[in-house]
Amino acid sequence: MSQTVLESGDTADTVVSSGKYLTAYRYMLRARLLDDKFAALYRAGKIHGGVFLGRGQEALSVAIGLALKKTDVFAPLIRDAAGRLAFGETVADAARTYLGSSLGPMRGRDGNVHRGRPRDGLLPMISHLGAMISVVNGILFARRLKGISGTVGAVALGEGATSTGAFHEALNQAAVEKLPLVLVVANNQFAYSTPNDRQFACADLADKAAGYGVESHSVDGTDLTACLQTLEAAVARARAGHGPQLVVAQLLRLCGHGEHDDAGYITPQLKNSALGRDCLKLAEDFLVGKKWADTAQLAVWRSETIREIDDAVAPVQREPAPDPFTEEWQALSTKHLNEIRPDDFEI
Amino acid sequence: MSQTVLESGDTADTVVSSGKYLTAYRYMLRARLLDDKFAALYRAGKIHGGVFLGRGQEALSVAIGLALKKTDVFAPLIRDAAGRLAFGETVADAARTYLGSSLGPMRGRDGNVHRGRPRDGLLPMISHLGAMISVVNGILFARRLKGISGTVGAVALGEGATSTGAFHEALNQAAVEKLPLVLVVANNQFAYSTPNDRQFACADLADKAAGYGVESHSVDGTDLTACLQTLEAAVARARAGHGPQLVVAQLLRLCGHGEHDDAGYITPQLKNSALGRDCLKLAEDFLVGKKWADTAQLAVWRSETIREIDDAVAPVQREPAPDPFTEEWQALSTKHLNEIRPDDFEI
Amino acid sequence: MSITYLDAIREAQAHALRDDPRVFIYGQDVAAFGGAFKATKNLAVEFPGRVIDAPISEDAIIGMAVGAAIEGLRPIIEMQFADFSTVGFNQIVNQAATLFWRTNVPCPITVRLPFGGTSGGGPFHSQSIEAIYAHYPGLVVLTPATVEDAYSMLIEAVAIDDPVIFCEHKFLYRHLKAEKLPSEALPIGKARIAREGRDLTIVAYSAMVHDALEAATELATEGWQVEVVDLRSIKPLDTDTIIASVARTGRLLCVGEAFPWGGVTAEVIARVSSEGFGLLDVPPQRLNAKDTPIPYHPNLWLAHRPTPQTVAAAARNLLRQ
Amino acid sequence: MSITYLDAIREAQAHALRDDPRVFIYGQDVAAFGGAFKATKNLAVEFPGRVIDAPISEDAIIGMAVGAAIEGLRPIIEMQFADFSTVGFNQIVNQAATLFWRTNVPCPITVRLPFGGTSGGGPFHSQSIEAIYAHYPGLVVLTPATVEDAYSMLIEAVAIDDPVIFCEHKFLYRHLKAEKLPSEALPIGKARIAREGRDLTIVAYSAMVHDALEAATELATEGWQVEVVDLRSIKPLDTDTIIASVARTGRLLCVGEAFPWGGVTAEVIARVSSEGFGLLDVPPQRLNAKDTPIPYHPNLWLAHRPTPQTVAAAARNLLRQ
Ligand SMILES: Cc1ncc(C[n+]2csc(CCOP(=O)(O)OP(=O)(O)O)c2C)c(N)n1
Ligand SMILES: Cc1ncc(C[n+]2csc(CCOP(=O)(O)OP(=O)(O)O)c2C)c(N)n1
Ligand SMILES: [Mg+2]
Ligand SMILES: [Mg+2]
Repeated sequence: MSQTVLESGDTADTVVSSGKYLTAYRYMLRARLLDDKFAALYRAGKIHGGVFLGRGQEALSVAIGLALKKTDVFAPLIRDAAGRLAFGETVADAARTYLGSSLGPMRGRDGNVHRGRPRDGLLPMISHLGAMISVVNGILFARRLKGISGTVGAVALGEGATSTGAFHEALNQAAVEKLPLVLVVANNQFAYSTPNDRQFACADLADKAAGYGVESHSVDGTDLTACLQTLEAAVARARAGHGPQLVVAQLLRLCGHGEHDDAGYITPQLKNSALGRDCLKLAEDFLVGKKWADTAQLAVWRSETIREIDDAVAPVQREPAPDPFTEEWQALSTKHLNEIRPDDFEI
Repeated sequence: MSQTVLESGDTADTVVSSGKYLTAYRYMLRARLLDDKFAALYRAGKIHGGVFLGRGQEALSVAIGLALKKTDVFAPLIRDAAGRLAFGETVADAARTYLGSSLGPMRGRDGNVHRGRPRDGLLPMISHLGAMISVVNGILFARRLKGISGTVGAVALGEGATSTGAFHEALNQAAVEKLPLVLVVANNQFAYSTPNDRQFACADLADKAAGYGVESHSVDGTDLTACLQTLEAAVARARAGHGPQLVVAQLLRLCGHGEHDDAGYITPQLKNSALGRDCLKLAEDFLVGKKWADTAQLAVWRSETIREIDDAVAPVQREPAPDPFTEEWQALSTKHLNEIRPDDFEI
Repeated sequence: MSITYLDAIREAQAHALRDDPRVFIYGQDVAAFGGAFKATKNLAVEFPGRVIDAPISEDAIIGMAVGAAIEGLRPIIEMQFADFSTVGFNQIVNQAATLFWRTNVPCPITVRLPFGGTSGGGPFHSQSIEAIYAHYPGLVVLTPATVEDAYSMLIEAVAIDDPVIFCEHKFLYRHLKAEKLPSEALPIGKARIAREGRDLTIVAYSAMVHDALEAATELATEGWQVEVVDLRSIKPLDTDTIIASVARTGRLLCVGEAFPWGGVTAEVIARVSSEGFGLLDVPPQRLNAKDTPIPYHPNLWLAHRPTPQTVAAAARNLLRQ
Repeated sequence: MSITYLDAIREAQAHALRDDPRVFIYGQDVAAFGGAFKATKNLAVEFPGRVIDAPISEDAIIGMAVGAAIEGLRPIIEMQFADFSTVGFNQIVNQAATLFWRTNVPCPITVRLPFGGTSGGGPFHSQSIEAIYAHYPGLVVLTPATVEDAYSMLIEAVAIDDPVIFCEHKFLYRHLKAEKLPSEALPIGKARIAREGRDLTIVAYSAMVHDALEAATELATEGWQVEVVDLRSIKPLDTDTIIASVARTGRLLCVGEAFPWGGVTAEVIARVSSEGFGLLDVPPQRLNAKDTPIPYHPNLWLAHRPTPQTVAAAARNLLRQ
């Protein structure tokens, strides 16, 4: 199988239009500020359980969301606020899930990053890493059986998740079925605290592609232009019938695994390396350098976005919590097959 | 990672001595005739459950067994009668397990190909494909922790088993730990009835090696010389500290998946192709060509071996079956932690 | 004409494929080969493109089914042996079983598990692991004991909007025969009185129903009238029918082929003890397999699981109290 | 000085590493980072080379432990959450649990499962799945409820020659404190009378022991003397101690945090009903979590599982009969 390796470079900006770049930047900014908002709510004790952010990974994530059509399928992971927004998730859906609102898509039943709307092509992850890939395969497979063509399914993954059996079985399955799957691995150098040298031994995760018979793409995950181009290319290849595409991005997460984690295991050297550059900051520099925006404009966008987010989150905080007494405690959709045991009545 | 690709060729015979070749041939012959014996017992209704043979795979299998030292570890699979014998398994152990003798290593508790002696480095497979690899990793890892060096662990696998999550997790684990693992994949073109194009999409399974950061070796599994050389090289690389070695052999199984299966799904073309050549027959031709044996000698060896096997199996057939009344029905080695429930007493 | 339990399973799938274009079959060797047990024989020819061979990837097989279900299809998955479903366990109990509850999107998949003991199967081709699935919320777990139920329950399983674990007993595949396929059936969730009696209730499911019936026949020659309840579905469990039977007999024996800790027999006894305590004239009893892996040798295998003889012996113990 | 349940688990591992050169720890983030819950904090420094980070490969993690055990070592495996052990399920129930029975070679591995509900954990970080392990032959399944037991039972678990599933409750990690570590302990397999009483027996395990004790305290103000049995080990299950308690009280409530179908409460009720039927003055009862995935929002979460209030209410129901 051929490998399509795109690299970020000086000529990149000739391909991505200012409009597209700006759109991407605005989603990145919104994702970053939404993450900040959740971090603040977490510190204020307003969120039960963990908060997981995508700081430093917005360029890659937004590129996934923007490369997809609304009729495509997207299975984001814990660091994909940007890709979710770009794919169409609302700030309210995110906030409702973190806050457990009964009006959210998960109705307080599931929380934080475990959110989505399967019928709209946005899959709500289960926690078990790697488990969503074969589910996306199934959707793509079903569309083909139904005679629907042109759908692409994108799945986001951390490099740690490539060690799971689920990853392997699903990527192989997609390759055998030649499904239009785009598997995007954000190699942020750590899985929780575990560095890459304790996770895998290959020189580059993109080296895995040949072993599955799929095409691969490597990209600098801090470079928005490169990410936009690479994801666009990968999605286009998948859509054109070239089978699964493995995209591997190099970057660093600029936060803890969750907000409870100070990421003390990330060395200053690494933080100060090229990997540790902040993609949002780089994008802003690029915008200014290109004169597509000046710093005043950036400041306006930022404060506008903060207001937008505050406006979207504030009413969610007043929304009703789920009520255990009116809750339907039924795991099956077929009502009469649910067991109602004596214990279940209020005692 | 570098790839070491050995190919069978005209110069091969310069390396393998006649003594070694003859030893290998005699094990192959014994394995073939032992398989024939089990097939006959199966047809005679003397064996409960399935019978799984290694016809056509003896050259590869014997090469594994011969490349290992007695202090090494070997996890054979269902088609490894030859490798087992070469590694030191007795005909009696094989017969006792197939016949469920209470004197065998599995004492009638497990049967057919599920046999071994873990303390002697011969692991008894569980049925779940791919599951033995990480167990071998554990033994190698433990030896290193204990300060024992020089051990190699070999695991046999079919190409179908490369689709399991267990294969992936374990090979990656071995690579991360740089363990002296030799993973030998017999690509016999089918997993039960499933052809390769429904099992994987890579050009060659050896292409998987780079994605794990391990070395690989490809070999013609019908060519005994090539198999002996390749396995020797792979085991030597592992023993010398070069980490896991992936060996991929091309061949065809010359029998059904089990003796209940007529393998109607294997086309005549494939049977008549180079892959379908019988490694035992090729080895005999080679011996005769080299004048290391003549056809009379081959006939003597064959009848001698048949007698040997009959002599070893006949007494096993008279051995006591396990007795449910004296059987210790205890799954735990810590006696007092086994639950003895009222049901367990004879009623 | 005579139809086996295995034929019934094949016919039910043919029926589902014929009736509903959303149905497809996915599993190892199910296509041209017709499956390890021939339960999908010829279906690939009859329904081209809808009976599909899978790689040896149980996790991905179930995940793929869930995705197809999200997309509105109704996959039937064949596991080659129930024992191998442990490798796809996570996708079953955490992906398929939680989908509806989490997202309100139903997950109509049917996972066929050829299960249960046959002589010579050994520890990894004999297991009865229905309990690990019934334990998790979000799954329907079926255990048909007859040719008729194998047929009608599989058709209903595919039609249900929820994930169904369909446990089909390998021993029954060829041993059980019927004259014709049924046109009517009890709905899923209802147990069946397989034999009426007034002295003792034996609750059983799958192959053990036949061992219970055989025991009942033997006990009849001794003057006892034993009622046999065939659970059919172990989740949901038809507590009402069980309790109504115990109300008639006052005595309860629950028989299962699975490992003894937890499981169906524990659940049945616990429910009857809690909800029908006053109906019991003597302590309820269980009979399970032994608490070891399942042995290969037929001598051990026969001693490991309940048999008509041990069921009858346990029943006699209860009847004499 | 005050020692938490989590400290006790760390100390027990330090003790095992110190005492026995065959012990090592393997799991995700257990080395320099000290584990997701800090249960192995500083152990990698104290015991260089013996506390090892694993890739995200639960199947291979367990397989590796089994291999090391064959070679005579005594691995302690940390699963990051019990919920993720479903991915390593096959190696636990089919590889580790069958090794001794098949080969006569023991398999001394300890698998630590941080389990049980905490508010905000949601469906995949809250599960209590002890029953799926107890169901299979060949495993010891432990559920310590106190700081003392967390310490002594973990030390004993590592010393046992069989695979142990060590269920440590995440809610207890930091909530439970003791003055000092114990020097003596009940052996594994023995239940403990956590509180004496003569009116009702509540059988519980792990975190639910504390809910039961709280309920007992509340009921004491109403004049009831409730006995609380802490199972400690759910397999083996100390039926004798439970039955002896029921012999004193005549009433039985069994409480568990797990899903309701099957599991510990079913097994306990089934055993007492079969073996101690005559001792029961009123029908035995169970209280479990609800039969849905475990909810994220604290309101739902609290309603999903038993609480001291619902335990007390269920107890009152029994006491008033
Ligand atoms: C099967 C499984 N094992 C363990 C975990 C616990 N866990 C959650 S996130 C994580 C690290 C993931 O690392 P990576 O895939 O690199 O993604 P990142 O967090 O770096 O984005 C782990 C181990 C899990 N979710 N699933
Ligand atoms: C996890 C798992 N799934 C399914 C099976 C059933 N099964 C046994 S052998 C086999 C085919 C194996 O094919 P391959 O690995 O190519 O080995 P070969 O038989 O060709 O030597 C299958 C599917 C199994 N043993 N384990
Ligand atoms: Mg990472
Ligand atoms: Mg094969």
